[in-house]
Order: sequence, then structure tokens, then C-alpha cells
Amino acid sequence: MKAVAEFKIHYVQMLDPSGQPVADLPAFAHSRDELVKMYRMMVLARTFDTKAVNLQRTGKLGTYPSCLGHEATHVGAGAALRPEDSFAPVYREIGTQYWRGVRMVETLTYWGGDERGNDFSGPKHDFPWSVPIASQTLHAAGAAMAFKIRREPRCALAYVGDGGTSEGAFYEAINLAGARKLPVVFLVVNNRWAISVPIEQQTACATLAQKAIAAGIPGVQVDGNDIIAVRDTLEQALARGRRGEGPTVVEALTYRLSDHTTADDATRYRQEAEVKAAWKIEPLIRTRAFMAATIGWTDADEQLLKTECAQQVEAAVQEFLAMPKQSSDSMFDYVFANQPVRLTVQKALARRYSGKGSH
Amino acid sequence: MKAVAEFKIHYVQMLDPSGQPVADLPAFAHSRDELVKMYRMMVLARTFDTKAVNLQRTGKLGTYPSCLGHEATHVGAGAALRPEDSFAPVYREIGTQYWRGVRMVETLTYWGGDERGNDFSGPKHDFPWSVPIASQTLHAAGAAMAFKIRREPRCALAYVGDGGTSEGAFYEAINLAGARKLPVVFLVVNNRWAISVPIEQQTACATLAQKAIAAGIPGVQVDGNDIIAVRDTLEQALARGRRGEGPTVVEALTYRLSDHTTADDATRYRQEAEVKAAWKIEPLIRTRAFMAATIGWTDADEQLLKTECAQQVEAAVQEFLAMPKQSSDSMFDYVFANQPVRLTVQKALARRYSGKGSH
Amino acid sequence: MAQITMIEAITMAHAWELEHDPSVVLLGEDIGINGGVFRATAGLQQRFGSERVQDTPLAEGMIAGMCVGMAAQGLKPVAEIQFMGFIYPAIDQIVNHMSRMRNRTRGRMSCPVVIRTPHGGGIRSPEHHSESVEALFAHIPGIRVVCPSTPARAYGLLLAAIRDPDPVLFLEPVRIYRYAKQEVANDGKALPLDVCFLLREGTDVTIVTWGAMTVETLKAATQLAAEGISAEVIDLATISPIDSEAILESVARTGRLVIVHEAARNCGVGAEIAAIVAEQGLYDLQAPIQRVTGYDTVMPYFKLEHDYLPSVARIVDAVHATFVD
Amino acid sequence: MAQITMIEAITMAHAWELEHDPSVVLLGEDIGINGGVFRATAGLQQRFGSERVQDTPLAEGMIAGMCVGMAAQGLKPVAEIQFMGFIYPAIDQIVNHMSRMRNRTRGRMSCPVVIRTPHGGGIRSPEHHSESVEALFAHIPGIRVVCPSTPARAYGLLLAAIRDPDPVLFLEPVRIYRYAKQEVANDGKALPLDVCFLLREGTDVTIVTWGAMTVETLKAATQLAAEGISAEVIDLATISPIDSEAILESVARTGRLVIVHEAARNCGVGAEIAAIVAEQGLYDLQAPIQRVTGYDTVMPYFKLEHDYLPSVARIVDAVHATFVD
Ligand SMILES: Cc1ncc(C[n+]2csc(CCOP(=O)(O)OP(=O)(O)O)c2C)c(N)n1
Ligand SMILES: Cc1ncc(C[n+]2csc(CCOP(=O)(O)OP(=O)(O)O)c2C)c(N)n1
Ligand SMILES: [Mg+2]
Ligand SMILES: [Mg+2]
Repeated sequence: MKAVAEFKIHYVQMLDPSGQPVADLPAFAHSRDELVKMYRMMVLARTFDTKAVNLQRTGKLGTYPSCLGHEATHVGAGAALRPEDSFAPVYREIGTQYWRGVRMVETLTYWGGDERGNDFSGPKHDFPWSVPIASQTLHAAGAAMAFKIRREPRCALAYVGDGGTSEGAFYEAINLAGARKLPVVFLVVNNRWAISVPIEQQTACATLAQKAIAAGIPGVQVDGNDIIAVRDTLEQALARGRRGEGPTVVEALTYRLSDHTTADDATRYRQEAEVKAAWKIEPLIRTRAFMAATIGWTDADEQLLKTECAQQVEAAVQEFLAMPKQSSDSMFDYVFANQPVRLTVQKALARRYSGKGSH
Repeated sequence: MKAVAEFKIHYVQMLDPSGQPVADLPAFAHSRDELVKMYRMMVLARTFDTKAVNLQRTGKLGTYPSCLGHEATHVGAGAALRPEDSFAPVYREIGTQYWRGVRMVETLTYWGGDERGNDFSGPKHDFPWSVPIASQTLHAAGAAMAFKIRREPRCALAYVGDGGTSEGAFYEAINLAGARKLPVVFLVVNNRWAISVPIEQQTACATLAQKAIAAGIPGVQVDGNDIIAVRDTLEQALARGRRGEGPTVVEALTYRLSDHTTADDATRYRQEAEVKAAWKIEPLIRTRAFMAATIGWTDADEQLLKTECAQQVEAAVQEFLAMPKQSSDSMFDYVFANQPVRLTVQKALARRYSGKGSH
Repeated sequence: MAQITMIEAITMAHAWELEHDPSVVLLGEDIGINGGVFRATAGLQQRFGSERVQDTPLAEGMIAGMCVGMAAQGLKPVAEIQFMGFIYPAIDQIVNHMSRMRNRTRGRMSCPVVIRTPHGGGIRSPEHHSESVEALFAHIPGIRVVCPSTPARAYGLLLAAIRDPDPVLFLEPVRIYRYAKQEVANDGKALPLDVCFLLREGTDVTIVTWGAMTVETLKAATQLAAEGISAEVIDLATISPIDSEAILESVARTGRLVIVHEAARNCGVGAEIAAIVAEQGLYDLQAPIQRVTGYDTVMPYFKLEHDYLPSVARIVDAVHATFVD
Repeated sequence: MAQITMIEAITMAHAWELEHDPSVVLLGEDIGINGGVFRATAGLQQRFGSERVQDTPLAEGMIAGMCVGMAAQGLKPVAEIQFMGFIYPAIDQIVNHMSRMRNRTRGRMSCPVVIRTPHGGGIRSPEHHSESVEALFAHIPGIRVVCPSTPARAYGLLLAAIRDPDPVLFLEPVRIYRYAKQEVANDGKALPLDVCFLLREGTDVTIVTWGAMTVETLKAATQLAAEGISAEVIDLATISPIDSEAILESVARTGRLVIVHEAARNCGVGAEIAAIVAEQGLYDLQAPIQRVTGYDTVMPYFKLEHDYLPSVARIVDAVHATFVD
């Protein structure tokens, strides 16, 4: 039998779990500023995350999906993107958003049950959070189509989870992107779990990067706990897109150290030992070790950073708690630009009952 | 960079376009009975097809999708299936159906605008025609799940077109089948066109067999105009399924020699030269040449076969034309097993107006 | 007999049917070891194994399409869609295949499938988690739509749905999953489909509702009774096909009709009920029909969800309005 | 000014807008060199290039999702779904994103998208090619549903739909794509959305309909006129939001209401119209409302489609019924 097509999936790692370089490092990994900026954002994301989980526990937030363990992937992607690129998140990627200018108070507003949290003060061309799994991959492809038609050197980036790669929308997006050579990168965050379903139950694939082969586009696997590798891989993929060379699927291997969301209890379905092992390879430890070794990052630096992050988070929380609720009018005012009579009538009705709750 | 996964797609051909063997042939290719049976079915399908197109032209049928050029794939698959397997067609695969016992009058009934054409007298466990592209791939996977749960050594087979591989449902089906190791084969008929959209516009993939890689399952490409190769490849894939070894994607490379359907005019979008070239490699010529060389198939045999087929088709047409229309009751009687009052009332109403048309 | 919640009654019905009918297979996202995000299938995989109670990959269209294939080959799949806002990818299979397989094949094949999904809001859920789009499915021929309002009705109607030879969309009102406990006998007895339930007899006005809104409606009825207005409360239960006879009969007695539902008003199921009465019971009406519904807006994210959901006050005012005009 | 068919008017509107608004991009299956299976985009790819008029791979969910992304980044996508029976895979994107992007982002992003699709049956099409499920979309907040009934209205309403800052589902009644020619000025003038059109004035009964059913309804009105019954015929045109003021005003004058549509009756748009009148115009009604609709069955395969479609006779009888009761 004649082989008519051959494929290989490569794996990229630059820092091993202990922070030792295992490959030639890109320029930014030699820059103190860049390293500190990235590390800072990872610590900020983790600080915020802990706080948000607590706010949920005390009833100040609704269900909240933690980003614990995903910081290298999220911040690495943020650092790789240019401001003019467009970014389509799922629901955990605060590390990317904060890099791009979304404010923490907006995250709190959103998970506090208020649409204003999707009205980012930061990058106006970034997509809002997207709860319906995998749907956002098509939005990024659509954005890429807009860039391509307008001949803009911009690239779109969509996140999708390991679970999300089972949804048809994901394949439709990568196939279209391949067929039309769109400037878009699909970042598959393989954190091994989709709520209670482990990756082995989700697919028979050895890697999720190989899903790219079904679209005839490049797929690459990267250590998602290694921010150097993530950023470098994505910078290359995004640059390819901006140069008109087409889409890429990047699979970032990481681990969801938290429950799925605050509404979930992962002890029901996964082994303590697995989580423990994952804590050994988590992203912050190795980045810090690498910084200690290469730029002399000290405990004092660390302490200062943590204090700063805590203060920033606390300020955001205060701003959030002081925010007045939207009025019932806000239900009606953004349904259409040109409001039909029917909605104007209902708006008046809603005002009459507003605040009276359902009882 | 470390390669973490490697894949190859193989191509299977046994008879070249002139009918010369180019590989070791399986046992059935040495059996006169089997060869004649397969060839007979291909000729029957083509005879029926020509007749059906004519019936449409004279208003006796509605839109009809020709199978011209697909006969080796369709009949080869029919021959590979066992009666107890379950088969999910799209809309062209009469060659498979007739092998399994569907009657020609049923095809005419269906394309004549009558649901009774889906009530096959033949294999009761085969799925009806499926117009919504790619949706049937999930039905086959569901059937396979039923076989697996009941520990039955049966396999399901779903067809899907090259265009159909762009629908999310297809990927969802192959991914699920891989993840649960289901006894199902997905037969992708790559006839190079999805109505007016050529395969190059549909996907950036070099082969459609490689879509299997996204499901972590085997994919193989076969010359779809070579009935020996198709049958042999499918027999192996189906046997794998029945043995509990999981699903396979088989891509059959063929060509749609006809318009998409009788409602289409392919001269609007494709080159005469391409069609001419495809006629040179179509399936009947090479099978006949092979039979002439190996079992002494003569012009007289050919003539006799053609006459027989024409007679059989004509008998089916007569039966079809003599069939009384369903009554308006039939609109209501199969909506639910337990008819709600509302439908009983409407059924009486419909009877009152039945036959009065819309004017 | 223990007092149980609706969610427990649902688990109990599943268990009964898994035990008594070997062709019943449960499938859905996280329904296995996790027991479903609302715990509707808690313990069932442990008890019946991972083939009878299957976790699926994350794809709702796939779940529905698999159900079609499994059902056509003799199984009775009971699928969970994690939230109603995620049922949309499954609509193609539901409309184009599941609900018309019997019709398309003249009865050769059929789809005895149940699709269960949480329905409605009011529990501070994330975006897209509070949908109540029963009207979309009520418009589709060939599928029943059912929504229970108590633990006992959840038990009996779910059994009926699983046993029904045709597809049923089974909507589970999240707001009352754990709202009130009730004694429910685990006797395998199904309740009838296609008929509504009289929750409270009355003489002055008929209020038709279903699912979680029965709670506010019954509260409103109590409040109205205190003012001397006797409200009859009907739980639609089977949303499609509608038991129009019962509604018409009630309106014939009371002369007034108020319909309460959580879904958006425009082309909601309330419209169909109003239309039926405007066609077949017009002369019984002593006042214009009133609908108390969600607004024609996106269900707001949870800070405002109680400004969206019909309230007791709105129901009471709507009943009052039928006495003013 | 040439006499043109509806399908030609649609092509003309597309061409006008492609020429005058560089952000307009057409996409769909077979809309390029093939010009669409009904020829709605004939010649447009040749004229505007394959980026402005794009063939897509075969995936409706993809088409809708791409539209969301393109629109959110400033384009105005006009997508064709080849037949309405194939719109189901697109519903997730339409409901969960397209129709609520403005609301979800408090206006930061929006989706000025038009989704065009053939609507209804009556032309001997294969299975799944004759759907008229406008009610599903009418129930969804944040998207308009529009259906023209003549070449001129198709031209003017399609322009309006493309220019509207929010998503519009544009339903094209296949039965009348080439039914009658009309002079249509290619002047780029849009018709208003959200209002209905008075097709025929009358005093005795109001008949509300849309799309292809306007043909049978106008025939019925002519027949009724011969008997001395003066029927007012209203073309809904914008199916959602409904112009209830116009309908209520008409019923206030005529005292009778008949609604005609091709879609299944249960929870069809006719129910909403009936409900509006039963709420706000009850005292104007001199007789029960009548709905003349498709049955609550799957649209039959074409041998029986004319037994399913509302006929002139059924409409006439329904009007008569409003005089009997
Ligand atoms: C279409 C859809 N189906 C189901 C859900 C419910 N749900 C939310 S998150 C989730 C699992 C997602 O897993 P994965 O894609 O791996 O992302 P992760 O949560 O691990 O980041 C599910 C099933 C949803 N949000 N959308
Ligand atoms: C979901 C869906 N979308 C669109 C169509 C309309 N349509 C019918 S056949 C076809 C092309 C199918 O091409 P392919 O899958 O290659 O099969 P082929 O006709 O070549 O056998 C299209 C777009 C459909 N039937 N179903
Ligand atoms: Mg995951
Ligand atoms: Mg094809």
C-alpha cells in the first residue's frame, strides 16, 4: 500500500518543571523586563483567582471558573498577541485579558451576574466571554475573515478546551480556516478534564494538536505550564497568520488544579494523587526558579510583587462592590438598536415591578 | 522539537483504470459468481439511474440525485456488508441498497415524493435516506452503540460526501466512535464536488481519509472506481468493527459524472475536460475489462445483462406508476404512535379538503 | 415512604426504569460518576454500569444524533442536555430526524427517546444557563414537551416519557429541583401524558401555567383568595400537545383566563393557549385574556433575573386586570 | 423599468448594496459561480469577486458563526442558508450569539447580519426542503424576522434588512420566487421594517398573512368579494416584531380576524397574532378568531404537499365561519 500523506506532531518545551532550560530560548526570555512582566501577570491572575473564589463562597459572585494552573498558557498567549489582534476567550482566560487591558473589576462584574462585565474598557475588538463551548472558535475565524478581506495584518486567537474539541463547531472552524487560509490561531487548552470527563473519555486521540490534520493545517503541542514555550510558539503561529500563511492549532498541555467551577466538587470524580502530581509541574514554580537563576529574582522581589498584586485585587473588589446595579431598563436597551414599540411598552411595565423580585 | 505522534495515510488500488490488477487480489475477485453479481448490480444501478433521470424530465419524479460514476463504491460497499449490519445512506447509494434488498420501486416512490419509499421492504434495520448532510453519520454511530451494548457482532456503515466532511456532525460522529471504540465504518465518498463547490474549496486537506486522525482512528484512501479495492477495504474495516476493534474512516476517490441532481446544471461551474477525463477512469469499464480477461465475459453476456436490467427497471417503473397515492390521512397517522386529539381533529379537516389542492 | 425533592424523584424514576427495562440507556455530559451537574443521575452509573449510564464527549448534536441511531435500533435512550441553553446544537437532529423518523419511514423506525434538560432561571446561574425555550419544541410536530411541577409529577411523568413510543422533551424546572419535598411512592406508576393537572379549583378566573411558575401562581391564587377572588390553577404539564379540552372547560366555568410563563412572550406557548381560547372559547370570555410572561428580551444575567421572571405581584395584577376591563 | 421576478429583485438588491457599501459580504453554499441554487446571487461573484461573494464549505453552523465574527469586526455579512430545513445547525450561533451580542456586551459589539433562506413548500422539493419555521425565530429576542410577498417588497425589505444594525432572518417564499413579475425601480430605496403592508382594504373581516400565502389569501378575498364579503388583507412582512397596532386597528374596524400561514398551527406565529387581539382587541371581536394553517404534522413529502398547504377554499370557509358563530 502506497502512503499518500504523512504527518508529525511536535512537542515544544523550553523550561522543564524545575525551571531548567531544555532548548534554545527566544530573546524575550533573556529580558528582565519581559520576564517580570509575565511573571507579574501570572501572580496577579492567581491572586485574583483566589479572591474571586472567596467572593463566590460569600455570595458576592455567582458561579466562578477558576484559572488555577492555566496561568502560563493564558499569560503566554496574552504576551504573544498584539493589541490589534482579536481575541476570543472561553471563560477562564483572565491572564490573557488583563495583559490586553481588560480590568479586574470587569471580570468581577461579569461573574457577579451583570452584562457590563462584557463591555471591556480595554480592547474593544475582543470578543466577550463565551459560555457555549467551542462556539467562539467560529467567531475568531469570522474575525480573521474580516482581517483578510480588509487586508489588515492582524490575527485572531480563539481558545477552546479539551472538551471543546468534541464539538462540531471547533472542526468547522479549523476546516474553514484551513480552506480559506485565514489568519487565526486555535489554542486548545488541554487541562485533561472537561468537568468530570477526562481526556481519555473525550477522544481516542493521542494529542489534540493532531486535530489540525483534519483541517489540513499545522498542529503543534506545547507545554502549557511553560510560559516561554507558550509565548514563543504562539508568537510564531500569530506571525504566520499575519503574514497570510494561514491558521495553526496549538495544543497547550496543562492541568486544571481547581474544581471545574465553584459549583463543582472535583473530589467526586478525580484522584487526589493526580492533582498532587500536577502541582509539581505547575507554571509559577518553574518561572520563578528560572528567574531566580537568570535575573536574580529574590524572595524580597516575590514578597513585594505579592503585596502589590493583593492591593490591586483588593482595589478592584472595592470598586466592584461599590458598583450600583443596572436598572431594569437595561434589559431592554440593548436588545435592538432600534427599539420596537413592544419592547418600549414592556420596559415601562418592568420598571413598575422592578426590585419587587419574583414574589 | 520532539515528534510525539506520527501518521500515514495509505491508498489502496487493486485494478487500474484499464482493469489490470495492480495488487494481490482477494478471493472474491477470483470467483465468477461474485464478479458477475457485483457487475450486474453496477449495471442495474446505472440502468435504473438513467431511467430515473428520464422520469424526472417527464415530470414523473421530483428532483433526483444521480449515482452515475459512484457504482463501484456503492456496490462494493453493499457486497462488503452483512445483512445484519446496519446501513445509513445519504441520497445516491442505490447500489448498496439494492444489494441489501431495497426494491427499485421504493426508490422511485421516494423520489416521487412519497414517504413510503423509506419503508424498505428489505433490511428493516437500515436507515432511511438522509438529506440533511452528514446527520446520518451520527445515526450509524448510535446504531453501533446499540450493537456494542447488546454484544452483537454487527457493524454499522454510514456514507458521507466530500462536502459532508465539512459539517460538524461528521467529526462528532468519528470522534465519539473512536472514543467508545464503536463498530462503525464511515465511508467518505469523495466525488470531488459538493454541488458547485470543488473539494479544494471545501478543505485544505490533501486527503479526506486523514480526517480520521482527528478522531484517533484509522483512515484509509481507496480507489472508489475500483470495486475490488472498495469491497476488500470495507470488508476489512467492517470485520474490525465486528471484532470490537473500533471504527474506520474509508475515503473512496471517485467522481460525480452527472449533474448534482436533476435540478442542477453542472456546466455552470465545471469544465467539460474534467468530466471527460473522469469518464476514462469510471468504474464499469475496468470491471468489464477485468472480467473479460479473467472470466471470459463476452459482448453477448454484456448484452444479455443489459437487457435483463432494462426489463427489471421497466417492471419497477410500471409498478411505481400504478401505485395509488397515499390519502391525506397518511399525513397524520405516523406523527405519533398515540395520536393526540388535536391531530385527530385536523385529520378530519384535511380529509374534507383533500385533493382540492391549494386553490 | 420518604419525603423527597424533585431531583431525587427524577433519580428514582431513572433507577426504576433502568432496573425494569433493559433497553433503557442514559447518556449525557457528566452524568456518570459525577451524577450530573444537578445530581439527577447520582449513583446510577455505579449501580448500572458505564454502558447503561454513559458519559459522553462534549457535543449535544452528537448526543441527539446518537439517540436517533440507538432508538432506531431498539434502545430507549434517555439523554441529558446539561442546560437548555446548550440544546441548540441538538435541534437539527431533534427536528430533522428524531421527531419525524416514524413519519418519514411510515412507522418502520421510531425514536422512543427522552431528552431531559434543566429549564428556566432564578438560581443565579451564568449566562446561557437560564433558558426556557419550550415554545421552539412545541412548534415541532412529532415530539412531546413535558414539564413537571412537583416531585411526584416529575416521577410519574418521567416514567411516562421514557415509556412513550415517541420522543419527549422533558423539561426540569431548576428553580424547584429542591424547592419542596413530597412523599413519592417508588411504585413504577406513570402519570398520563397529554393531560393537564388541576392544582387548585376556582370559579372566578383560570390561571394556566407550568413548571416552576406554578409556585408563584399558587401564591398569587392564595393572595387572591384572601381578597375573595377564586382562582383555578391549571398545570399544563404536557406543554405539547396541549390539553385544550381541559382549559376550555375551565374557562367556560370561570370566564377569565390568565396565562403565566417564564419564557419570552412573543410566540411563547402562552400565545397558543390564548389562541385556542380565542378560537374555541371566545364567547365564554368575560374579559380580555392576560399573559404574564418573561419579557421579549434576552434572559438577563442573574443580577436582574428577578426583574425578568414573572412575580406574584404581576400575576395578581393581571388577574385584577381581568376584572377591570 | 423592467418587469422582474422576486428572485431577480433579490439579486438586484444584493448588487445595489454590494456596490454602495464596501462592508457588505455575501457568503453561503453554492452562491458563487453557481449563483445559488435558486439563482439569487447569479452573476454577483463574477462582478464583485470571490471575497465579497464567497462560497463556503458545507456547514451552516459555521456560516452563522462566521457571520457573528465578521459582523463583530465591522463587516455586514449577508448569508444564504440553502433551504430553511438546513438552518437548524445554525440555530446555536443565531440564538446564543448573533441575536444577543449587542445585549451581552451592552452595545460594545453588534451583529448586523442578514440570514436569507428559502421559505415554505409547494414546488415539489425533496424532503426537508419545504420548511416554514419562522415561529422558532420569532420567539428569539434580538433578531428580526422578515418575509416579503412581492418583487418590490423583496427589494425594499432586503435593503432594509442589510442596512439594519441588528440581525435579520430574511425568509424568501420559494413558491413565489418566480410567480409574478413587477416593475421594480433599482433606486436603492429601502422599505420600512416593523410595519405591515395593507394589500387590500376591506370592512368585514381582517385576514393577516405573509409570504407566499398572500397569493391564496388575495384569491380568497376576491372570491369573498363576489359574495359580498369585504375582506381586508394585511401582509405582516415583518413577522417579528409584529406590527400589532396595525392589526388591532384593522380588527377594530372589521370585527373579525382570520390568520393564514403555512407553518404548523401549534405555537405558530398565528397564535401570537390571535393572542394579541384576544388581549388588546377582545371587545372588537364579533366572532371567534380563525386560524388557517398547515397541520401539526411534518410537512409531507411533495405528493401530498397541496393537501397540507392552506388552500383558497379553506380560507374562504374560515371567513365564512366567522359569520356563522
Ligand atoms: C455547548 C455547551 N455544552 C455544555 C456546556 C456545559 N459545560 C460548561 S464547561 C464544560 C466542560 C468544558 O470542558 P473543556 O472544554 O475541557 O474546558 P475547561 O472547563 O476544562 O477549561 C461543560 C460541559 C456548555 N457550557 N456549553
Ligand atoms: C445540512 C445540509 N445543508 C445543505 C444541503 C443542500 N445540499 C444538498 S447536497 C449538497 C452537497 C453535498 O455534497 P457532498 O457531501 O459532496 O455529496 P455529493 O452530493 O457530492 O454526493 C448540499 C449543499 C443539505 N442537504 N443539507
Ligand atoms: Mg478541559
Ligand atoms: Mg461530493
